[in-house]
Amino acid sequence: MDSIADMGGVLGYGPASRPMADEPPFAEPWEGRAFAMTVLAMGRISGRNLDAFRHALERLSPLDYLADGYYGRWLNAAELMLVESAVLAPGAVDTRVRRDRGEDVAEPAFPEPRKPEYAPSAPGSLREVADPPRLAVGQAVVTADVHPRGPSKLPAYLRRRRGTVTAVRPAHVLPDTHGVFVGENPQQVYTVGFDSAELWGPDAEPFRLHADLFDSYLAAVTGTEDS
Amino acid sequence: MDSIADMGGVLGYGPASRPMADEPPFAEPWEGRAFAMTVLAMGRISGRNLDAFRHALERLSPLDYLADGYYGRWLNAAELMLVESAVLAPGAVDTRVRRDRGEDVAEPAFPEPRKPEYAPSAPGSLREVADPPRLAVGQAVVTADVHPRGPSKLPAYLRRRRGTVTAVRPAHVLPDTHGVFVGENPQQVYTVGFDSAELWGPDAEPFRLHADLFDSYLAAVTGTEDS
Amino acid sequence: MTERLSPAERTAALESLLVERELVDPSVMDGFIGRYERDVGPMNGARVVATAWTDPSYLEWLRKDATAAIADLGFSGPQGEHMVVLEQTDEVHHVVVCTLCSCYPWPVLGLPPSWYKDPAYRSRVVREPRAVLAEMGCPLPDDVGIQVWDSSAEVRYLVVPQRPAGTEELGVDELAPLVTRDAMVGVARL
Amino acid sequence: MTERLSPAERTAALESLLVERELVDPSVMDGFIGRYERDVGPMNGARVVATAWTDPSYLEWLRKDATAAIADLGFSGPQGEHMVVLEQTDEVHHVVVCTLCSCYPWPVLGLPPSWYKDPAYRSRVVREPRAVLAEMGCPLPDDVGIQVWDSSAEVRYLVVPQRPAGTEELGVDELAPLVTRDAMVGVARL
Repeated sequence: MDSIADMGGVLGYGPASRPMADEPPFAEPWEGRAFAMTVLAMGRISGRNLDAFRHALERLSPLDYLADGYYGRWLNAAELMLVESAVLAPGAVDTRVRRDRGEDVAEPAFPEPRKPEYAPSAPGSLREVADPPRLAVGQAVVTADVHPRGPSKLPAYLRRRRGTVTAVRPAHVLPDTHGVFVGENPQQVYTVGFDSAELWGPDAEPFRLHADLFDSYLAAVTGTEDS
Repeated sequence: MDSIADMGGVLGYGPASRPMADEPPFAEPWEGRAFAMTVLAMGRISGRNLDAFRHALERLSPLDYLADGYYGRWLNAAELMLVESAVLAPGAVDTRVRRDRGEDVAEPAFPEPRKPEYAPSAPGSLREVADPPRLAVGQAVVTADVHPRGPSKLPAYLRRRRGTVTAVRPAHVLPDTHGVFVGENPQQVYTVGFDSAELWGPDAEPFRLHADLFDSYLAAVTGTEDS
Repeated sequence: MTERLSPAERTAALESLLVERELVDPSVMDGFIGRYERDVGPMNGARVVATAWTDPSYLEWLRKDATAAIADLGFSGPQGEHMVVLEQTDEVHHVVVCTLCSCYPWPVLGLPPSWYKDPAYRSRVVREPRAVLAEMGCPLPDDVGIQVWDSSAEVRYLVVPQRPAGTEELGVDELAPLVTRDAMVGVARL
Repeated sequence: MTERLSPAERTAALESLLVERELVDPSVMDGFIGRYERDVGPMNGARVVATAWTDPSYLEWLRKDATAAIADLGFSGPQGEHMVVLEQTDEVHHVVVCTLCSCYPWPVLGLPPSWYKDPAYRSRVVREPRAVLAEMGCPLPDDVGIQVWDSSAEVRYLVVPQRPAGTEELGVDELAPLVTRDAMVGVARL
């Protein structure tokens, strides 16, 4: 999805932070609670559809995405999915906070849950596909020119760029459809290497960028090198 | 600049708000103060270099850009420029807030101002250029494939797209250089029309998009129509 | 995260610092605020539109040199250096945005309203203008084509709405109050 | 704007609502949190790396089928379905990111550290990795080439750092504590 969650190459977020040795997994106790609750509750409502959860993350308003960090956005995405599945009424969490503070506010009734009628065909994301891989290592490719309104694993900075297949990976369920509960559509995944100048122009730092891209994001082009 | 300020086509900001009749210019008194102070103080430190101010806006961290709305970002950009010009010490505003709240905190000394050694050659943005316009109405063009780290008036959604010149406008100072105090470099500006399918793909709502683009953003291509 | 200080407190703090540095004068600020609260606003643009509706030679001047024609009514200044008018018709609907910041024709319309500065408008009206206009209360017939104008440089656009039916007898003073800010940006029709 | 409620308060509120709905059990949550605080972390990946350093046939297995070789040491599960190892050399430095979210190989490294989840890292390491690595305390010699891996699907990468000089006599148990989380993502060298 074209949203601020797709942030590769965007400037303005400041310097990278220096790693701290022995940083604990959760900076504050609520982060652990939000983490565990999200993983457990998501399993109950969406059959552990991680792509749907990631899509909920990217559908958050930018302030809800950024203001409370990583587990803050988990919490907000969990709430979004729970409201969409009618496990919770809209506003139920904020109302409960106000009651916990002692305010005399009426809580909405629990709605009737409305789980997506959808179940994955198997655990995890890897699947077998009947066809052999369409592309071989060394194949020059160009990425699609798309403007996704729903889930997609083709980042904006890698659209309409030329690269080279560097590895053939197992087939995965396609997040584009799986993440919105309309089908697994498993596809071959390829690692594609890009020259930094192809991505960022001739003044870029020289390096290679590799990304794991689904079959339908790629078109073969003539030649065997991307630059 | 590739930042969240360049938001054309980004999803996730929710529905557009309905206009209110007779909305006042300032929703709260501080907005008017922030507005007036920014315009007046910016004139003093940068010779009313509006491009530098816009660049300060896009250099804000995304939270500082979004959290307090339009005049909130004006306030933050004004503070950024005042600190960069050493009119204020870093942290001076927050320290003053804490003192105003009654906290016993030491304020930083006023630094020695360090204004950019730069003055515009004339008021406003319009300039005369010696050469006649390079492109004529009806000329097919393709926009540049750039990844600006500094100011630019070529939005991300209009890069590497084909359009048609629909009007020749007066020459303007170039924000790319003027906004960072390295030169006015006035260039011809053209209005370029794009087909929505060229920008957003074949499923886009049908419409025409016009943008005002500087000469150096455009290359002429063969043909006279963009679609 | 650290607490975010409120913009109201930060504005007051910045003002006191700049006053101490003698960089701003509160009474000059008061005058400036008052000017945009009282004197510069959509009533200026409405006057331009009403004049164009009633005076064909003025409309012709607006089409040829909007900056001069608008200045002739007394409206000029920052954010209005090079004005262009866009005329609504039965077939074409124009709508104006600034995706990169919130550029707006101050001399004729004043400071921008909240919806114009809202990221939701800035981000989406260049991608799905018909949907956005419908959300804003301006659904367009399918046979009306949309032209979106992203004010990405210093050209500033004023939309001239269609003159409402039944107003043939009215003069500029009666017509001007009928012209709304939203119609002069293109998110409403009269 | 309306007040933002704190995430701590909102988390507690959501937990009480889900407990009432019988969708989560606090003691199961406690166990889950404890598992990622104590049992699943970079010590797992360190074991993989130390084994690869000392056992050429294990290294060969890692190169051919990292998922199976890592599972053989007892590490598998969500976010580790298809593992690939990247070996640092004198000439090539690998670094891993997930620009779209913060995908990370949980079974071998645990939950991601704050810098990995930080938008500053996600946005910039695919654009100017040498500058980002230097900021993070890992300046690279000019003659070392950089390979950046954006984990945009379900492949998960484990970086195998170079074995430090002078450790030829050490066994797996002595080597594993030398292997840091940051080196196994590629933002540090040993």
